[in-house]
Amino acid sequence: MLAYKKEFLQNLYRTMVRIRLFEEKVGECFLGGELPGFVHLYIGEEAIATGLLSELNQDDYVASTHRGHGHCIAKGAKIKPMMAEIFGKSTGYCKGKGGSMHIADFSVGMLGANGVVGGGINLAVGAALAAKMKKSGQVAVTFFGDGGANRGTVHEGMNMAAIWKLPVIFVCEFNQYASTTPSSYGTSVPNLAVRAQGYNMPGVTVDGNDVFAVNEAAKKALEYVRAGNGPYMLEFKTYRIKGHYVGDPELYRSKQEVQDHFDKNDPLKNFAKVVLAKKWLSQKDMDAIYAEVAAEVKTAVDDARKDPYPTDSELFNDYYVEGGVN
Amino acid sequence: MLAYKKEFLQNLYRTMVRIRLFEEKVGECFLGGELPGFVHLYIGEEAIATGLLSELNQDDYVASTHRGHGHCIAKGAKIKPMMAEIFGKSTGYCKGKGGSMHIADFSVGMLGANGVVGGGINLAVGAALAAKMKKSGQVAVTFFGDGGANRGTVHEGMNMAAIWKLPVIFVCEFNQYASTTPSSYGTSVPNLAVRAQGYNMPGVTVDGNDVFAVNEAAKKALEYVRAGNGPYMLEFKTYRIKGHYVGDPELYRSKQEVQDHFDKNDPLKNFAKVVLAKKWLSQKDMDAIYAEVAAEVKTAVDDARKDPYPTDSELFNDYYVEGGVN
Amino acid sequence: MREISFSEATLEAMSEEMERDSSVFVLGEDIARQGGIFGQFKGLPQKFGTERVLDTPISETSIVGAAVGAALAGMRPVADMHFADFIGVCMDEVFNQMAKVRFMFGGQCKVPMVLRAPDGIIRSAAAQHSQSVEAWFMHIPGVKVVIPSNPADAKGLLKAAIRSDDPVLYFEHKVLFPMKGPVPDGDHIVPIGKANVSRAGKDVTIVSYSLMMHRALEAAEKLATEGVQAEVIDLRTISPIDKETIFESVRKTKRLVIVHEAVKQGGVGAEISALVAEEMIDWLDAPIRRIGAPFVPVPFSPPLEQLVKISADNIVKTVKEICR
Amino acid sequence: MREISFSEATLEAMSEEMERDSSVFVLGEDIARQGGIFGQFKGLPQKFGTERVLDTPISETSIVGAAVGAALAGMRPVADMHFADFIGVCMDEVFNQMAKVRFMFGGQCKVPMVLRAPDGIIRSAAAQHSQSVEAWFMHIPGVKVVIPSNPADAKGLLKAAIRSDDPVLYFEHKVLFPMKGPVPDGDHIVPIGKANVSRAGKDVTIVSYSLMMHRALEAAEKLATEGVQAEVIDLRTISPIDKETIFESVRKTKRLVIVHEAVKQGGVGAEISALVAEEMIDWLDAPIRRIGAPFVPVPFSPPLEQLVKISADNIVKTVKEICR
Ligand SMILES: Cc1ncc(C[n+]2csc(CCOP(=O)(O)OP(=O)(O)O)c2C)c(N)n1
Ligand SMILES: Cc1ncc(C[n+]2csc(CCOP(=O)(O)OP(=O)(O)O)c2C)c(N)n1
Ligand SMILES: [Mg+2]
Ligand SMILES: [Mg+2]
Repeated sequence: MLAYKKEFLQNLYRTMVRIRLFEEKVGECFLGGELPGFVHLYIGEEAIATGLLSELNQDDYVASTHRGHGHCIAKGAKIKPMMAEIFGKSTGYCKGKGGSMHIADFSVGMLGANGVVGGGINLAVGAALAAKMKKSGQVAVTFFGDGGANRGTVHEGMNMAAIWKLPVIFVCEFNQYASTTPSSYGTSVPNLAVRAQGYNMPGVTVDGNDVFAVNEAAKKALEYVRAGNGPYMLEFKTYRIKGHYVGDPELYRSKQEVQDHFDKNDPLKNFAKVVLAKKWLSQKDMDAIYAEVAAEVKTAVDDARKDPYPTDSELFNDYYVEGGVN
Repeated sequence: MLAYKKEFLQNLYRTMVRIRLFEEKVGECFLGGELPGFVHLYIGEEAIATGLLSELNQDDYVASTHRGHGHCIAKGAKIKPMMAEIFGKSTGYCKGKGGSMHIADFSVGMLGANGVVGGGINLAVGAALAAKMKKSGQVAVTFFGDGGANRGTVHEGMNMAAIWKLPVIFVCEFNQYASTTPSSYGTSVPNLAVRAQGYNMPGVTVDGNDVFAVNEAAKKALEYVRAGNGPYMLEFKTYRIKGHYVGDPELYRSKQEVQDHFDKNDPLKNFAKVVLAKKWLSQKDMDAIYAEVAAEVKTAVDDARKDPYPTDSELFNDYYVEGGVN
Repeated sequence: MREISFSEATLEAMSEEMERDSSVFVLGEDIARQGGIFGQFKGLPQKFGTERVLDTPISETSIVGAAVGAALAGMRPVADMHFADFIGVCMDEVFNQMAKVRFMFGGQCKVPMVLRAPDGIIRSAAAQHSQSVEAWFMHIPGVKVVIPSNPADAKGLLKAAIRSDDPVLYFEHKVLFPMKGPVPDGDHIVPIGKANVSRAGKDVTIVSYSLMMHRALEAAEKLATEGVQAEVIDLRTISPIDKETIFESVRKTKRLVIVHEAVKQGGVGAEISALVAEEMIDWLDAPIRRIGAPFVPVPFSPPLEQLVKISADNIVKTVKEICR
Repeated sequence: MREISFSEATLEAMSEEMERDSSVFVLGEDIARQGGIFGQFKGLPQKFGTERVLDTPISETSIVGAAVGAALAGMRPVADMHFADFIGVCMDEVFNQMAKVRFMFGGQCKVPMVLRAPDGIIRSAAAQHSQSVEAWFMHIPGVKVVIPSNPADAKGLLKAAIRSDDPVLYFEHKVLFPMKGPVPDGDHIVPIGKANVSRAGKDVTIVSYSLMMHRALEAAEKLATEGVQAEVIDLRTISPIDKETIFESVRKTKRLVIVHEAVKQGGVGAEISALVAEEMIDWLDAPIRRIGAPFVPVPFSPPLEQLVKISADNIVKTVKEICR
């Protein structure tokens, strides 16, 4: 393992904790009946977004999934307007029009969560095409699950990106389940990275619960992609610690299975184990970050609660640029 | 190479010649302005349908493509109602409602050509699912081109067939072009069989201009599939000797390229070379078949020309089973 | 009559038809392990085995394509769309295969399949999980489209759809699933293509379907207290449309309002209105009014979502405008 | 004025806009090597290079999805659908991404893209290559839909669509491509959302668009010889609809016929009729008549295909029925 700058490690930890606490709070608020819509939490998968997106520039693009809060945070979105959006408030990133499943922050290249499984794949391909045409040096990263991997549009996007050598990284978050369906049932291969061969692109399977492994893989992939070699596929093995959505009765798996994973392979615990053992960070360092983030999340919720809902007159805003509603 | 029964060899030759002469006649009639719609000829690819479908039972299923005449003939459809259909006559397989791109003969399990590239893939998957549910022992074969391979629905169908271990053979007819687009441009890998790995199914690349190689590969695939092992992918390398459609100016390739292929690797010439060298068939045997088929094709056209068009009253027939048109 | 929920009613239909005919089976995402995302398939795998109750990958084009293929090979599949919003993913399979193969192939085959699609606005599910797109399918020759509003029709139409040798789209509003209502015992079938006069009246005809039927009936109650007797027609099938039932009512009431949750522009209401304007215009004493959502995607935030939903009061107001 | 073909007119539009704005590019199947399946992109790669004129694999979801993504990243893509019949393949991308992202994301982005889709019946292309599906898209909030009938509008609307910051569907009838007509020199723009009165008249209003405009104008000629002066309106844009132009005409003529090639049920004609039945009913002196294809897939055999096509005589007959 390489040596890391302390600041980098602190940032990794801050991002992972920010996602974890943000998501815990969202879950809490949802169960408390405060949130409209439905929410899919990223808990247990923090190492992926964090280890990977920490290597991107602000103007690089990310196209996300229905489980998008973590991607948003790791790409640099602020949690205040995120929380406000999830509350449906006019101060949210999408002014309350999108909610959890359509959260986006274009100012940091985050092209949105997506309510359609697989819907983000080709947005990233297109953004990468734009980057290539503009010779801007930007890259695009797109996420999909072990379930989403079986959508046809993923196949189309990977082939298209490959023939045009587009700067895009296809990231599979293999968290073992697609809603209630275990990937061992619905997905014909144990390691989806094998599919990369079908498009003549590199594909590697990496431990997605180890932020350092993710980060190393990300750096390699980015080097390859930024050099103009074309797309790259990263498959991260991980586990969805929470239900598919908040409120999921989780009848398709045992509590024991979840607890075991949480005890043995939670990405935050994994991180702590390494940095403490190597003395890269102290418990005190980590506690300070944790406390700071907890306060930040609390403020975000407090504010979101107080923020105003959009007024009726906002319904037809942010819609056609040039008007045209009958 | 194995030894073949003479009758089998005669049948192979008869089928290949039947396809070739049928298609030549269709091309002629089209250029003569006799045919409505547009037609895609199978000339140059005869060895694939012939070598493969000769191994199927009558009740096995085939789902075809826009280039479906050859599949139809090799599956056992009669050329008279085929020709009539292509002429748009009421004596055609689809009573003139389908034409070349929707030619079908359900009595021999031929579930139709398809005007949508990739449209037939999942029809075959579904037919195979039905066969499995009914434990009928039937298999389904579906064709797609090197261009069609890039459609998402192919990906979805292959994964689904794999997880359910369905008795279906996915056949890629790699004829180097998707309309005007060379496969080397639009398809990210030189051998599409590599994609089979992504679904945990066997996938082999075979010389599609050699009917014996096709036949051997087909037997292996069928044995595997009929034994309940799940789907199988066959990729046949071939070449489209004629234009994408009759009338194609073929600006995307040189006449020389086509002529070279025709001289060196035409599946009919290849067949003749082998059977004559091995003395499996004599030139006389082959000439007799050729003459017989030529007469058969001539009759089919003569009849099709004379057959009646559907009458106006037929428009709403063969439509809703239970009525319901306003 | 016993009362059961809409979702139980669909379950009974599935169960009875699967028992009756071994070629009936169901496939879709989260059907077997979850019992359907709205519980509408609960218990079926226990009863019929996971060979006939199939969880699928997230592969909508394969779900519908394979259902068509299985139908061609003699089965009677019922496919589930999870959310009607995802039907765009397999629109080609619906539009170019399911709807057309029988005709294109000159009647050599039939496609006895049902595609179930839960639709409508529910609890701020936002722009991609709240849509009603039934109107697209009335513009597609070759399919039939049903859309029940209550448990009895849910059961009867689903049974009819499963038994039909034609391909049927079955839209079911997500908000209806838990709603209870009387359902006849026994082999209850509601014929495809027949509308129902849910409430008789003489002053105005309100045509609706699905969840909006409940708003329409509420509106009719309110109107009755003000002396306006609304006749309320539940279309139940939107393709083919039961013109006669509508025309008969309009002959009597001379006023027509059509209500649906989908956006007004290009919706089912346009077709109904046009049919009447074409064949019944001389009977009308007032403009034909349509009530549908404003032309905008469904917003997430609850107060905004409220603005695109139709209330009984909207209907009352519109009816009064044309009953002056 | 100089006369050029419809297809040349679209080529001029593409060329001029690509010259004007380096962020405009085009992608689709057989665009570069073939110049488009109807020759409508011929010469563009020679002029602008294959970096801006992209042949794609047969991957419609990627074509539209990537166009949306490129638009989000600052480009102005023009995507080609090959045949409108294949738009079902990428319906989800059109419906759930292209149409909605700007709204869902609260206006953080815009989607300045055009999706071109050649539609309509041509030469026995049969059920999967002859369709007109524009009506679906007028039911989708978030997109605009244009559909020119002649070379001048083809050019002007395409230029407007490319310059529009909103996503636009551009339907072009396959039979129109070789048709010639006058096209103004210079930077000719036809505004989106404005219908055109193509022929003035006082006895009846015929509303149409695309190829059927030619049948409508022929019909108007014939009617004129019999003393009926038809006003013929070319919608040009079907979403948003230019109600005012239609209403103004109906106020004068008091009679309305709508003509389109798509099946009548659930078509654009229903919406036009319903708008008039809603807001203008008192002006009418006759039923509103719609002329569209019978509700059946397009058959292959020429004599059958003929039965689903609309002729000038059909229109004449219908007009006479309501002008008695
Ligand atoms: C096209 C489409 N089909 C189905 C759904 C419903 N759905 C939402 S999330 C989900 C499971 C996704 O599983 P996976 O891709 O593994 O992502 P994960 O939830 O595990 O992060 C399903 C089936 C959808 N949103 N879009
Ligand atoms: C979904 C879809 N997209 C595009 C087309 C137009 N099209 C018809 S055939 C063809 C090329 C097919 O190439 P390939 O799959 O290699 O088959 P081949 O013609 O070479 O046999 C195209 C693009 C279509 N019919 N369907
Ligand atoms: Mg998953
Ligand atoms: Mg090919």
